[in-house]
Amino acid sequence: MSYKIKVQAFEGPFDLLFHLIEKNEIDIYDIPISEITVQYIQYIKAMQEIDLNVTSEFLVMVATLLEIKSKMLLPVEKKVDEQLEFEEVDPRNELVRRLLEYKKYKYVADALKSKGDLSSKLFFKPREEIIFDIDDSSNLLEEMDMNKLILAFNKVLKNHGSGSVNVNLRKMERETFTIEEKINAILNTLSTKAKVTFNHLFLKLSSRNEVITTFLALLELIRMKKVGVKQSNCFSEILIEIKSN
Amino acid sequence: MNVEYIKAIIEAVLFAWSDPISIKEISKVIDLDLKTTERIIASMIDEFNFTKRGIQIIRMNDYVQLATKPEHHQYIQKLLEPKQNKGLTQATLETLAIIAYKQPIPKSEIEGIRGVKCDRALSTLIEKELIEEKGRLEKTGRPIIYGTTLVFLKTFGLNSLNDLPPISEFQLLTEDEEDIKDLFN
Amino acid sequence: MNVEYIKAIIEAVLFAWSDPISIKEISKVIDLDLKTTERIIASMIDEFNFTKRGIQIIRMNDYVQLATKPEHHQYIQKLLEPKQNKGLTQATLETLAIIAYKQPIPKSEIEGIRGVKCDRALSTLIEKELIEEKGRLEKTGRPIIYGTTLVFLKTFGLNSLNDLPPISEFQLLTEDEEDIKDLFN
Repeated sequence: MSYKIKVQAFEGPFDLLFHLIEKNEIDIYDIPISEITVQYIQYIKAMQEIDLNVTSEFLVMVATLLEIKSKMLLPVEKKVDEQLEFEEVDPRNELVRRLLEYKKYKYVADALKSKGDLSSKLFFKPREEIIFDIDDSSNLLEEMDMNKLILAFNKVLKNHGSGSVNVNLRKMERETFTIEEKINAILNTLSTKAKVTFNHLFLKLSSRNEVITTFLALLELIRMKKVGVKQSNCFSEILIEIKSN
Repeated sequence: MNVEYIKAIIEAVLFAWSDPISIKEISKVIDLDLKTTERIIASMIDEFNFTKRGIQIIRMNDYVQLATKPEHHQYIQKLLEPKQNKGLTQATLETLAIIAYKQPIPKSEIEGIRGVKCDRALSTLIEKELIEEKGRLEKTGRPIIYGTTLVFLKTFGLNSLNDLPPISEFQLLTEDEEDIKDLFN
Repeated sequence: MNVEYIKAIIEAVLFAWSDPISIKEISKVIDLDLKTTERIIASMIDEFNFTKRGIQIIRMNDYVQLATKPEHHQYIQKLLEPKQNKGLTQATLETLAIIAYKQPIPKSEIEGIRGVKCDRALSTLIEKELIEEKGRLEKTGRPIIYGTTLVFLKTFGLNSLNDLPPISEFQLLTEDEEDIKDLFN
């Protein structure tokens, strides 16, 4: 006789056994081995008929089931020595232990899957290339114009307004900085560093006055062709370097 | 530097770096001790979640990264091509679950639990950078042992391995199920 | 949908998109009229500037984009010390190579291959006239596609693109890229 059984792909012998146990609503601790073995073998045959890949592991399980079955058929031996008598080990124990272990991870896998579904809804930003590279810095003044420099200058002033530097706009003060002084200061910085960023020049300045004087000094140095200025693209850092001549 | 300013810098760094970055690295960038950096980032994570912001900071072990929130994905989906995240097969997921809970673990032990060979699943998992080799066992054949990666934590939205769903819960759950079944029999 | 929620979505969209995006496109995504979208974005720009945040929304004509603020630049720069070498940097060369072999190609695809954004490399290459815009793709955002120029052929001593070294050598190049990535991780 043949059962009409719907055959699906099983991940392995435990998956199939597990399916049978659930389908038959069997107590996992009291598996009717004969019945399960019959059903298991029927599934294997059905799988072979529709050309599902029945790997050797499925067949090993048949052997295991048959072994358990035969052990259970054997009469229980009475131990002669009463003291050594111990509770008869159920031949199904090992199988049950492994089934439970497998079941544990089968459930966990489902839990992981739903966690994964949630985080697959997150989007990340593509990584920026944070390389402050100087691709051939030979053409210093190329693509530079006064507008860009003035834009950058505005930005510096705006940044200072945001609180990082103490700017006092109301008080009139005597000019305490001279362009000559600032030219020397810039040249001094460049003599130790060779290359500085535009922002760097204005980093530690304390007043609007000093910022303006430094900017004028920088313009003067450019005019005298003592320094060169380069910017690789819009809004990026402006590099200032000494001109060797 | 006040805390608000430090938070702004950290946000800028996370934004610019985009990839996961270690808290230690951040502490070096802002020149602050690790403990304080940890504390500030923890409070940032709360703030980003609490305030109605479009982005959040996700944490994986000692790494943090900016990401959008799941509730906005339908809008972003309209712009970006759907993620090519073909889910893992049941076999691969089971293999991954075993590794996650029992790491570091050699292949033979995984196969013992699943009752089938799992070379295919392992190579898929390695390819997807969800697991990696963690060394070798000092026994016959010196078998490779496997463990999960940072990508694993990220993929499954876990802060650390401690966030894995507790395995005992499942056992309890299934015992409850048995009880319920008994009631109806 | 209340305004706060819309703002969160816009932030998420700007973050995930990361390139400049037109306000019109955003209004389509959130299904809101252009005027209202404009107004909401304008107020977001103010908020981002007013609150001490690490990122800002910059506007260029009808396009907006998230960016870090200039005052945090020194910290971001710490993430990677400047690498100074003669000629084109590795990053720029890699970008050029990808364009040479896969032209015409949009930026997103180059970034997909390299795993990092490459605006800087692209602008260097355009500036050096090694690549140029070859048109636009008819899809979301109408992305520009790039190809190499005559200067490129001349610079690398090629008679035509057919003279490019066979693709197997190119695969070696991407392995180098992995090494470079490793260095930074």
